[in-house]
Amino acid sequence: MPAQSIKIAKDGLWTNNVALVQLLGLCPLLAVTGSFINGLGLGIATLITLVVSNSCVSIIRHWVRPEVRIPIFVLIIASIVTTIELAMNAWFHELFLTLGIFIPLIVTNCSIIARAESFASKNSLVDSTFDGFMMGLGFLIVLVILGSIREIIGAGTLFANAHLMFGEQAKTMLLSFGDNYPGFLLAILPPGAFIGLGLLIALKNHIDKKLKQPVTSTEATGDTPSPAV
Amino acid sequence: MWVVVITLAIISAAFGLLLGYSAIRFKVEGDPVVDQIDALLPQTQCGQCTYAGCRPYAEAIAKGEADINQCPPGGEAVIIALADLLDMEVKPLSAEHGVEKETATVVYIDEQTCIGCTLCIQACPVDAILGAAKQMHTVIESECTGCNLCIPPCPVDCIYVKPVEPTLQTWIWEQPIGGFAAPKAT
Amino acid sequence: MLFKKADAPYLKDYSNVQSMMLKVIYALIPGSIAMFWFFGWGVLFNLAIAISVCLASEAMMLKFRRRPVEPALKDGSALVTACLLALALPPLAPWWLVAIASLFAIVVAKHLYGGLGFNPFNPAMVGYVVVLISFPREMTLWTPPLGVAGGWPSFTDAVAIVFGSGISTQALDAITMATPIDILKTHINMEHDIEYVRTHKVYGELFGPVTGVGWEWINGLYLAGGLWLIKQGVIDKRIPISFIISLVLISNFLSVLDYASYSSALFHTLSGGTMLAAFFIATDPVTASTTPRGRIIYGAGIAAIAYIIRNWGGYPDGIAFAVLLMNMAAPLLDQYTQPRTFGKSEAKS
Amino acid sequence: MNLHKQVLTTAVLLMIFAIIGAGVVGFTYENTYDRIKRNEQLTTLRKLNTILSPESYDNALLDDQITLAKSTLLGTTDNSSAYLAYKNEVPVAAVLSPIALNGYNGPIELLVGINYDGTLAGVRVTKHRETPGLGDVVESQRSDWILGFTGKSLSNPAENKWKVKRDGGEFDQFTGATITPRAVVKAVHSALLYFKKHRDEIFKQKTDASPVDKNS
Amino acid sequence: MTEYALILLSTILVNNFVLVKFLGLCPFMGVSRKLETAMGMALATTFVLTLSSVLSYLVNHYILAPLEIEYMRTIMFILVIAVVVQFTEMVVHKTSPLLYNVLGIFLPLITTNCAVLGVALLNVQVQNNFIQSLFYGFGAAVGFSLVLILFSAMRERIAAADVPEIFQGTSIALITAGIMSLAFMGFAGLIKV
Amino acid sequence: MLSRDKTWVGNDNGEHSFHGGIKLPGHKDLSTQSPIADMPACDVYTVPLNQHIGAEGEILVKAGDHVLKGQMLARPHGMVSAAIHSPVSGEIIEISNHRFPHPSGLAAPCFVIKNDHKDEWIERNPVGDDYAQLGSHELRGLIRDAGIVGLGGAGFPAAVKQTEVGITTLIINGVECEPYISCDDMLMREHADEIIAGAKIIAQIIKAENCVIAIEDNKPQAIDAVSKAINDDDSGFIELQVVPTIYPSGGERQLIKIITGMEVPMNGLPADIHVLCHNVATSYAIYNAIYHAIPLISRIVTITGHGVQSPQNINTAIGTPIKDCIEFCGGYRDDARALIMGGPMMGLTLDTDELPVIKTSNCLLVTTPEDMALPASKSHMPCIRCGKCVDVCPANLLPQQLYWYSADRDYDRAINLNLFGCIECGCCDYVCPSDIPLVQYFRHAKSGIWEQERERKKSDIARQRHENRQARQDKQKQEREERLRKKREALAKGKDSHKLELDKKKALIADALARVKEKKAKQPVKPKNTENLTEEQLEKIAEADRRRKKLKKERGDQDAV
Ligand SMILES: Cc1cc2nc3c(=O)[nH]c(=O)nc-3n(C[C@H](O)[C@H](O)[C@H](O)COP(=O)(O)O)c2cc1C
Ligand SMILES: Cc1cc2nc3c(=O)[nH]c(=O)nc-3n(C[C@H](O)[C@H](O)[C@H](O)COP(=O)(O)O)c2cc1C
Ligand SMILES: Cc1cc2nc3c(=O)[nH]c(=O)nc-3n(C[C@H](O)[C@H](O)[C@H](O)COP(=O)(O)O)c2cc1C
Ligand SMILES: Cc1cc2nc3c(=O)[nH]c(=O)nc-3n(C[C@H](O)[C@H](O)[C@H](O)CO)c2cc1C
Ligand code: SF4
Ligand code: SF4
Ligand code: SF4
Ligand code: SF4
Ligand code: FES
Repeated sequence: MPAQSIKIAKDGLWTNNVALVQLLGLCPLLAVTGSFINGLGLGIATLITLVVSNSCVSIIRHWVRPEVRIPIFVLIIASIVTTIELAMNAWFHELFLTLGIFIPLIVTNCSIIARAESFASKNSLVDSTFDGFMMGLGFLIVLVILGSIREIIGAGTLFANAHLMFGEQAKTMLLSFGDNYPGFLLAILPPGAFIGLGLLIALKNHIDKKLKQPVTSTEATGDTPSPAV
Repeated sequence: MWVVVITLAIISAAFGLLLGYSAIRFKVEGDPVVDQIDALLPQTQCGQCTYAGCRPYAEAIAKGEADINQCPPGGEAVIIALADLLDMEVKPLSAEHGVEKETATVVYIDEQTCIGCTLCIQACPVDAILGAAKQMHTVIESECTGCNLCIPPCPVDCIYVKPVEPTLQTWIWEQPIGGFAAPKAT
Repeated sequence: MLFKKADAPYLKDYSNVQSMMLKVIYALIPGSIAMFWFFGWGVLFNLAIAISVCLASEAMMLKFRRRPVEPALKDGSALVTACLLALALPPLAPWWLVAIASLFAIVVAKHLYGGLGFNPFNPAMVGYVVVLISFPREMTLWTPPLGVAGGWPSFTDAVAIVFGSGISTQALDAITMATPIDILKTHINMEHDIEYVRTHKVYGELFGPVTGVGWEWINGLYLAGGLWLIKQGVIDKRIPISFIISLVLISNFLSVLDYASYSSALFHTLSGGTMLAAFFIATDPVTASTTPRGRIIYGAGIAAIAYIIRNWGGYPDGIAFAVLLMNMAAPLLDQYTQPRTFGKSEAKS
Repeated sequence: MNLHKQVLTTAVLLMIFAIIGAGVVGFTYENTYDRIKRNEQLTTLRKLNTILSPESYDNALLDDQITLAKSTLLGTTDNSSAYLAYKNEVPVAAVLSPIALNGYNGPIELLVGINYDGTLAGVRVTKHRETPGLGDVVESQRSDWILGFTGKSLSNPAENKWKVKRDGGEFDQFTGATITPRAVVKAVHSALLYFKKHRDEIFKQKTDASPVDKNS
Repeated sequence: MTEYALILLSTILVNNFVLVKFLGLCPFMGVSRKLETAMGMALATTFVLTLSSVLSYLVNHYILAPLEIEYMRTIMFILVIAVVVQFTEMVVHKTSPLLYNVLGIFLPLITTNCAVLGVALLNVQVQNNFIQSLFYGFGAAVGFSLVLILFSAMRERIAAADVPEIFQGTSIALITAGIMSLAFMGFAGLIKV
Repeated sequence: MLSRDKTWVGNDNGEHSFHGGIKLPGHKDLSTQSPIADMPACDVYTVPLNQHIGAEGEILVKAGDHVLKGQMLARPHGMVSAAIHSPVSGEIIEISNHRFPHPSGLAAPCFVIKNDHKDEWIERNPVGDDYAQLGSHELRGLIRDAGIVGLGGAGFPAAVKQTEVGITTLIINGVECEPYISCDDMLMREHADEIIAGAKIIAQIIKAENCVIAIEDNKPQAIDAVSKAINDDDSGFIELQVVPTIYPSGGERQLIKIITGMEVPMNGLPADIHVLCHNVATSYAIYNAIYHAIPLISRIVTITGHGVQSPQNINTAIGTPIKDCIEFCGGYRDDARALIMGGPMMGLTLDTDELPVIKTSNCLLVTTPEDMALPASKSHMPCIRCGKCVDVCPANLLPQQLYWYSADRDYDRAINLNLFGCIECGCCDYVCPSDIPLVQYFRHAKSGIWEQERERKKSDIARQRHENRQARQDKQKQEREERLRKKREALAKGKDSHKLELDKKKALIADALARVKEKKAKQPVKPKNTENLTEEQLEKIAEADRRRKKLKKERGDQDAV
């Protein structure tokens, strides 16, 4: 069991990361990562949706018929998202305003339905829930990293508007890197989002390569080619 | 709230009927993808992909159970062709399934040692070995796929691997180097 | 007797990449001298900064990619990129802006794709557009040309502006001005007509008989350089010809329709970066379409988009965007404008 | 028969999930409705309060919203809304929403608060498409330029000084971006003119102010 | 007439769904490796996007608005879209295997293309009427198709380029998309509305 | 058919009737200073069995046989094939694999003939002017038996090309557009009448209505000679057409376009547009075959380049060592760098001169740095997509795109870009500023595609055989089950005999094994066919052996358990 959990965790956070490897959920990923706080907000919303939807789908997995599978999954996800949307509008109104159209669009965040299809509909409740959490967390981390990078480069600040989520006292969190920083607008404009994610993926590839190198070399020496049987 | 529930219930029931009906009305059987995949596989039937032959592997790929990088005889070329067909990312040959041969090989039977036990004939998936019981056996080189499946069963170890020599007809012009200075990752 | 082995054919003509690139540089010289004459020291600073940053980053990227540095540096492509970028940027652009543009051009637009020959987008234009959208304020720092409103700043002023930050907004305002195309567009969008701008007490001075003061010289000399390049066989004549003809046709059509708010064809062909683009930028072989018909469409496409952006868009001169947009279309153009192969019937496969 | 059953199960299945989904959402909606309404009002109020200090009036600003017909001085081509502020039933100020038409990239929407005496209580840009980094300096988040209007009136500065400096007026422009401030200055000036012309009408409207449809 | 032309211009170029509005990115990245498949996807999306734009208008106008349950918009829209897509897929699969070969595999993917829901929601937000919705949906689809096809032709070319190893694949594709979006910024301000 | 009025004038503007092409320096004077010399006899000739396109002939002689000059050594085998004749009288020393001028550098069967210097001809029965009485079929038979293949470069059996399929125009190709080569030029100067006679024979075979001899305008003497011969000829249907000097106007397709204005379909043959094209030397060879019953046992070869002491054209027997030819021309100069068979555009560098002259050897070019600089290193710059190659490609292809996809081995796309329309002329290569060996990429891609095609065919066969086998096995299994069932039934009645039989079998096998082991122990099995293997291959085989052993051990262990 723990082995399975470790695999799920590793998959979600790294090897099969929704944003960096599967390239799903890109629209919100690129659109709202203009700042740290936006990324965090959407990340949390997506995480919750993923967890809940994965568990729901897992529960009902034995009952759905193939011809209505997608409509039912979509219905479930849409209900969850709308509920979250309403809740957010009620309790984090300003954040809700900044995230705009992307909250309802969590519904079509491909990663959610992809997880429902490929994992939750085949696995137990516990595994599915955990998978949803890990996938969501992986997504959230990327959102936050991309948001921070874009905010720092683009505006020269970090944690701007933190009060939208953490209340007034969070205004003190604001970090500013020099008042004269002209702001490299590219980073917060659409092209910057694409390029930023492209660079993040390259970074991941680089790390993977570095991690792999020693492993393969020991493999090569330790393993004799298996006989052709 | 009840308005919502009722509206949605009505609409979804209607949709459900529609889909349920069309699922029956527009039912389709068969999957041409398997044939397309099978056509790309080298038909060595060696089983290195862990399936019982090329076609079973093709079926497994079509179902999404097997990855596209498990066929060592096909090597990079087959992986690329499959990735192309299925619109997937090209990936390197999975090491656990074996390595791609650099040169094509066939086997030959040392005629002096062969005792004519027919075990190799039974092993050969493509009927490339000729011979009758207790007579010396020969490999029809042009039919041999080089799967080496006949080697282990031979009780007297008289089957050997040899590379296929190029002829004037099968020889290939060398690819120049340069420009694409680093050959693309395989 | 050596019995060397090689692949046929063994005869080669004399052309090589390096000499092509050098010829492009030579052809740029008259135009850039004119730019220096009219816009002052800033032009030279731009060139110096862009060249050093481009070459340095080219060398750095080659090192990172473990490729031989020397031959690639010698091929001169980074030099061409640097010069074209420098000549497109405003003369009083701060040094860091030029450096960022150069870095983007070489590192992102060129080497992430594999260096010379592989980049789908024109590196110089990517560099230009990146700084244009990121630092629009600095991108408007054009000096008034020689002979207008006191002309260009002195050497020390120019150094102060380009390399220091110690100049006040007021002072900066006094020595900078938008380019004629930009001014015309903004005013026409405010429903003033061309006549109003040309006789305006501040802006009027910027305009000569045909176009902005100095610009006709600059464009004329680029045109001359370009013609020489065609003669030398460095560039293909289809792109510049279709570019210029399309621009003339479109602008002439509109200016005949509405003389008051659309400038003449002559104005458009001799303003801004038109000639530089027609002969040096649109013709970048790597990023342009390579089929004969594709090149004609490519040139015409750049002209049309550039004209639209010039007249109605949000950015001053649309050429950089137009080039990038057509770069995007080039692979598709190449695919669908394949010439009829000898012995093939016209029907497409 | 079997087929019928299959079709029916499909329908029922989808229906069940629809009912559950709708139930959950409907329930949430009903329980958050009030809170959301309050949030939205608060948001608008907060925006208005950046222009008019909350101490300067005592009425419920949001309830005293009126509709103004289209006007060239306001740059509007449709009805626009205005909020009226009173203290002890005495008119204090009005917040208009004019539009500056000649922005660099299109219209710039403004909120202009004008005290009853014709001085400016404050100006804010609510919506614009000016170039980021250049024209967007008119946003209060980006620079204090827009705050410079506070306290100005038709006579302060003089009529011919209601221009940007480049045009010989009193208001700063930004290097490389004269269009945007020019447009804003012009729009604010026109709004003052409008107010001067229609002040009494505006404040008279209060009584027959119709509740404004949120969705329109 | 000009109104509709402007809607088209705006959705195709100035506010391109993919490069400017960030909608429909997953299929944009996912099915652009080959020009042929990209064209299939473009065709399928154009069909679904236009249809769902119109349908969502109808649903909104004749069901949600009269019953005052606009907050169920997302659920209703997505349900309609999913069903339409599923239904189309089944019909195409049965009736025209040829067309299914071209479009079939993409249809299910389209349900989760946020451009489809996006266009439905934006339609309501900008209060388009029926014809406007039609144009809006169609324009968005054409914009999507345009960049998808251009992008896939570029990717085919880049696939053979000497891209540094760690940038190969999706990384360089995203950077390319970034530069494309940079180029599309040139259209900004063309339509001043 | 023939557009006579459209005498096509080439001018310096590069205007010509096919797309592209390049102007090249001629260097023909080098070898046209002296008349064609006869190469003296040598001692040993190596005549490859396969010097043409098509199947190898069927060998008629064996080692040790004595053969006469002109005796057939191999006869055509199958439709597209060519006969081989002995160039001298003497003894066949061996028939074995030798290297001969071929890009692969592979060895292939050759007749090695020791000259007895008697110069004894086999009996000949020339047809002479009587050929006019013979039918096309007989004439073709004579040409086929004379082993005549196209001498213009490809070596396609001439008789096969001359089938009567409504051909109206015969083009005799005396263009010789490649630099340095002058064998056709000299041939036309010295044997114009014979060429015309040959052309008339061909024309009769294919029943052609027109015959055009095409010569480039840089060969005035050949033009004079040929026009004189045409004037002397009374039939009057042969005409001369001078074409401008532009490479590759001698290419069949380009020449046909120039002369008739028609394009040979890309995947078709000249016959599809009713044209047949032969080289002047082919025509001359046909003349010799009909009038003198001389099969194709010699040809004119240009020995040229600054690397050879006295460049000239020589008439030499097929099978003559190249080394001897060069020596006959005074040998190499000190600064000679490379030996090319063929011209500088389409020729083949040889890594030794100990190879024979073959039917398609029109030129032996010995280069010095003065002639051309062969690339120092194999690497080249990336393609900058300048499009110069597009402008010169006579096939109107997009070489840069072909290169892009060929290098990436994206064969489908290369085929779509009409890779197979490329005639490998090398024009693109010549102009490419990045010095990309484009033609080499295309050749590689083409042979790669053929290889893929072969593999696909092979895998189709394998699939078929596998399926057959499975079907058979299924059937057998059923039958076996049936039998077993019956047996079981029988066994149920009385069991014993069967088991006994089985034991016997086992014993037999054990016996055999023991015998083999014994034998093995005495003299280890020597695998055959393992000579000539590279280290790597040996290593692989050894590895397989090791693996096998290991496996067997494992199995043995298991058995023991
Ligand atoms: C990319 C770009 C964006 C611009 N955006 C604006 C803008 O948003 N607002 C503005 O007033 N001017 C903008 N301008 C500047 C105008 O084009 C014009 O140069 C300037 O407003 C004229 O001002 P001046 O009178 O100070 O020279 C922009 C210029 C560029 C190059
Ligand atoms: C594979 C192949 C098949 C050919 N088949 C025929 C044929 O059937 N009939 C014919 O008249 N010529 C045939 N040809 C001859 C060509 O048309 C052409 O004359 C010959 O290849 C020499 O041309 P080249 O030196 O320009 O390559 C064939 C050539 C090749 C290479
Ligand atoms: C690029 C190219 C150039 C050629 N140049 C000549 C030439 O100059 N003279 C010639 O006789 N054949 C030339 N050929 C060969 C002809 O295409 C053609 O094969 C030949 O004329 C057919 O005659 P044959 O069957 O007698 O060889 C050339 C072929 C190619 C592909
Ligand atoms: C005629 C010609 C035009 C060129 N134009 C450009 C250009 O506009 N921008 C640029 O970055 N490089 C240009 N180059 C240089 C070079 O081709 C370019 O850097 C490549 O895109 C790098 O791969 C040009 C080169 C030539 C020969
Ligand atoms: S590994 Fe390849 S060749 Fe072998 S059986 Fe599997 S698919 Fe066939
Ligand atoms: S002969 Fe042996 S190696 Fe060849 S196909 Fe048959 S089993 Fe495979
Ligand atoms: S000539 Fe060479 S560099 Fe130019 S396009 Fe052709 S292959 Fe590329
Ligand atoms: S070698 Fe092929 S591609 Fe190159 S010019 Fe000749 S025909 Fe064209
Ligand atoms: S998140 Fe938008 S399409 Fe996937």
